[in-house]
Amino acid sequence: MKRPSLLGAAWLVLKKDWQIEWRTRARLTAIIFFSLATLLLFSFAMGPDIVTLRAHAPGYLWLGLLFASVLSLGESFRVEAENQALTGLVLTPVEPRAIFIGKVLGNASLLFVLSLVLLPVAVALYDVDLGRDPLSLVLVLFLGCVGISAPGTVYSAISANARARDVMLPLLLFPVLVPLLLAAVSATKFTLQPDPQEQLGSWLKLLTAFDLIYLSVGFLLFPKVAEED
Amino acid sequence: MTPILPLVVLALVVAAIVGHVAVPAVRPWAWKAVGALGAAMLVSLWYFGLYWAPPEQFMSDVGRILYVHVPHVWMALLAFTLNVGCAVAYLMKKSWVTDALAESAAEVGVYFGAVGVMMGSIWARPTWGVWWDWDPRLISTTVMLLAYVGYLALRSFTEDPERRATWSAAAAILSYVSLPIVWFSVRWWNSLHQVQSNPSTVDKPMVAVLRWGAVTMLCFLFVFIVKRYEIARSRQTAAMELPPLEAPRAEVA
Amino acid sequence: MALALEALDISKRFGARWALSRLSFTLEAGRSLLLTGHNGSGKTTLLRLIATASFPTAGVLKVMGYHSQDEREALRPLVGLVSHASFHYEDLSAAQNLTLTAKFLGVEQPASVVTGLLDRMGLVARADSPVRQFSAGMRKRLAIARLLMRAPKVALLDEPFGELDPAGIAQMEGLIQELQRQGTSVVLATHLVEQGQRLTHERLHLEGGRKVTPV
Amino acid sequence: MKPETRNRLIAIGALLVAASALGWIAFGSIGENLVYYWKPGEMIAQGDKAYGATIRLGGIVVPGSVVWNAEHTSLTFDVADSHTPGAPKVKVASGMTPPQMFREGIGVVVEGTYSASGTFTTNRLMVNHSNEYRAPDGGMSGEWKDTVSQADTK
Repeated sequence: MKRPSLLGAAWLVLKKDWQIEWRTRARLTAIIFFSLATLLLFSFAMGPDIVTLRAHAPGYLWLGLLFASVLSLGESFRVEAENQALTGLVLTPVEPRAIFIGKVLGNASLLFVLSLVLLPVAVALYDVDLGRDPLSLVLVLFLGCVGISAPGTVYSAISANARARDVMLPLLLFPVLVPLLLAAVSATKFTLQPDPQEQLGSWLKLLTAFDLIYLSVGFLLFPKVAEED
Repeated sequence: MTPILPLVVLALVVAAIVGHVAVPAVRPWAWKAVGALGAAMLVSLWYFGLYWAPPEQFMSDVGRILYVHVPHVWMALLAFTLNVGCAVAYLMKKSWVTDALAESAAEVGVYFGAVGVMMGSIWARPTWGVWWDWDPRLISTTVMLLAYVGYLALRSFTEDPERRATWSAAAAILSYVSLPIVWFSVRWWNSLHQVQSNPSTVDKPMVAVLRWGAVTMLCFLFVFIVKRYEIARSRQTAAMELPPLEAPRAEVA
Repeated sequence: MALALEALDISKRFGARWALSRLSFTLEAGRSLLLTGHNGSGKTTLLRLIATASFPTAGVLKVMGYHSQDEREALRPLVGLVSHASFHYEDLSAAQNLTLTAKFLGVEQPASVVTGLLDRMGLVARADSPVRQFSAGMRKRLAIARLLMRAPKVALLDEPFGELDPAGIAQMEGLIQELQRQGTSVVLATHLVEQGQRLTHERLHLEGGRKVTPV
Repeated sequence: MKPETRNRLIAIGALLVAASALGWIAFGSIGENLVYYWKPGEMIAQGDKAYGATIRLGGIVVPGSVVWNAEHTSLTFDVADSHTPGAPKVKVASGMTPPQMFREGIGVVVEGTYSASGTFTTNRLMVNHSNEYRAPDGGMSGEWKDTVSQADTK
């Protein structure tokens, strides 16, 4: 019997999350409609001024994603808490760090799909121009989704077993994500609007650095919270 | 020299707290002595800050809030650094001492930080014309406070002591790691608002009073943390004692 | 003779309550243990400690000679737990759940192993239905299939007879005896004392988290 | 390799990644790019490229150019490259109440758009309010330093 390596096990965890998602499709559908509603609410709240809407579109887009991510992260660990499946994985045994990598990628991929779905909606509601630099835009979205998922996975593993879990997750997660959001909003802005001073590259580097920090710290911390003492 | 100074102060605070915790003989009186010193320094700080120091050239008397506002935020930063140190120590080797110290440091840090931000807001009103502004320092300090409020909420919502200790240690590390990132990122996001002051950009008498204020607050920081630590320990020990070897009679019957 | 279990003054606290208090006992490898006691007496907690799902607050627990906390990575492949929490993903089918475990364990030819186990536990007809639609008895069968795949040295069974039909109970007894023939130490927690004593060598009775002599 | 050694190596590796990324943010050159701004002369030299896009403009508020509207809620002023008379300058219209430190001769950075009509419209005005705390008779009373360039070098 040859046990899978760290990355092999992570791949199995990721595939398992995709399988669950594919079988129910409930989570993706729910968060798509939730974030659609959020984006619509922003446009209602801001009124019909299309110039303001277009200028603030990156912010609304990321807030929509952030709110949806709380639901999606919570659900991702509700699945693991049901029947104590996460404990089952740890006892199989699967290395907790492999679970972390797999769960982060699973959550990030779901958010990334969501963000791609939201792009045409942003065109319709806020009249943004996607054609300017689509590749960089997709890269920004991807880096941002990974950045939300890395601390999100640690915190939702904690809050899935805590009292008042629905309050705990955003309370813990949002402050930590502030810098990532600032960077993601700015980077998105410069892919949707002209960027004569060429700031996009720096924001992308910054997003990459944030992702690296969150991923490595989460990687170190997750084993501590995944196992009961 | 400036970059090392906070570390030296941190080391002194840690040494003082460890000494207070470790040496039973000093426990009854040391905190009282430091508290009395702090109170005396506070009284003289009123004199130095309000009369002795010159008014600031543009903000006149309003600028005097500097002498309490800045030390408060410094103390918050010190306390949070102590907190993360304890969190790392706890994860490396479990100990109820570091857990209790982490809890008290975080709570005292939130107190100092909240008061510091409030004073900053009061200062902002006459100088900037608004209570609140998109300022890197305001945003980063507030985000820091929110992160630690979340930390304290997590602690109070978790009943099992082991889980509470482990989970909150993880939350403490993530919050602390995000601090420098928040600080740098909001700086760039709003950019160029201001650069850090250092002794060469502040007049000498003002530096002196500021340092006086910082030492005053250090005394209070020490007393608060030490007393809060004792409370945390006494709450723990009730739960920490092992059950008796033989079952109490009522339990068997 | 090597020891399968060695508990040295172990205690486990949840919040302010002691679920297990100052427990010491040993079990020789290959022998089986019956765990009895009322609801809330600490049986499940003890099984979870042995399975390394949780660790003692105080004291040392050794399973197959390994320290349950410090050497848990080496220990985990050797123990298997069938508990109230079935460890299954509700939205995956029975076959998917087992295949997942098989792949994590590195079983060769997982597909045929899984089919064989499902057949043995009488679940082949429902292999592709999600676990969410399973009855309690079917879940238990699936959990046992998972245990058999792991081929543990120490098998921990928490109320294995509950929720099973008479045929299932007979099969369960057969499986326990088969495990014992393979040299596995079975720790059996059940309220059915007579049935349990027939299947095991020793008995540990818990009351309020303490080891007591059964009355 | 023993599993414990391997685990420890992985952990140290992750720690190194985190530390170097943090160092990259703190001491790398990413940040300096992000506080980048054009001086009026540079912006004018860009020609059409500068029109319509959100850009940052930094310079000195030209003394005597500050004009408030009747309600004192918006203002226009000129921003010049430097204190030198005749330096390139741009008219800025701000819809934001400026910070109290705002005054003639001070360094400012504004974020907004430049239009072909020659007016820079901004809703974000940042005064380079200095990090200095001085008594009124202290070294630099009355005379403003070029704080923009000072912050730039920081």
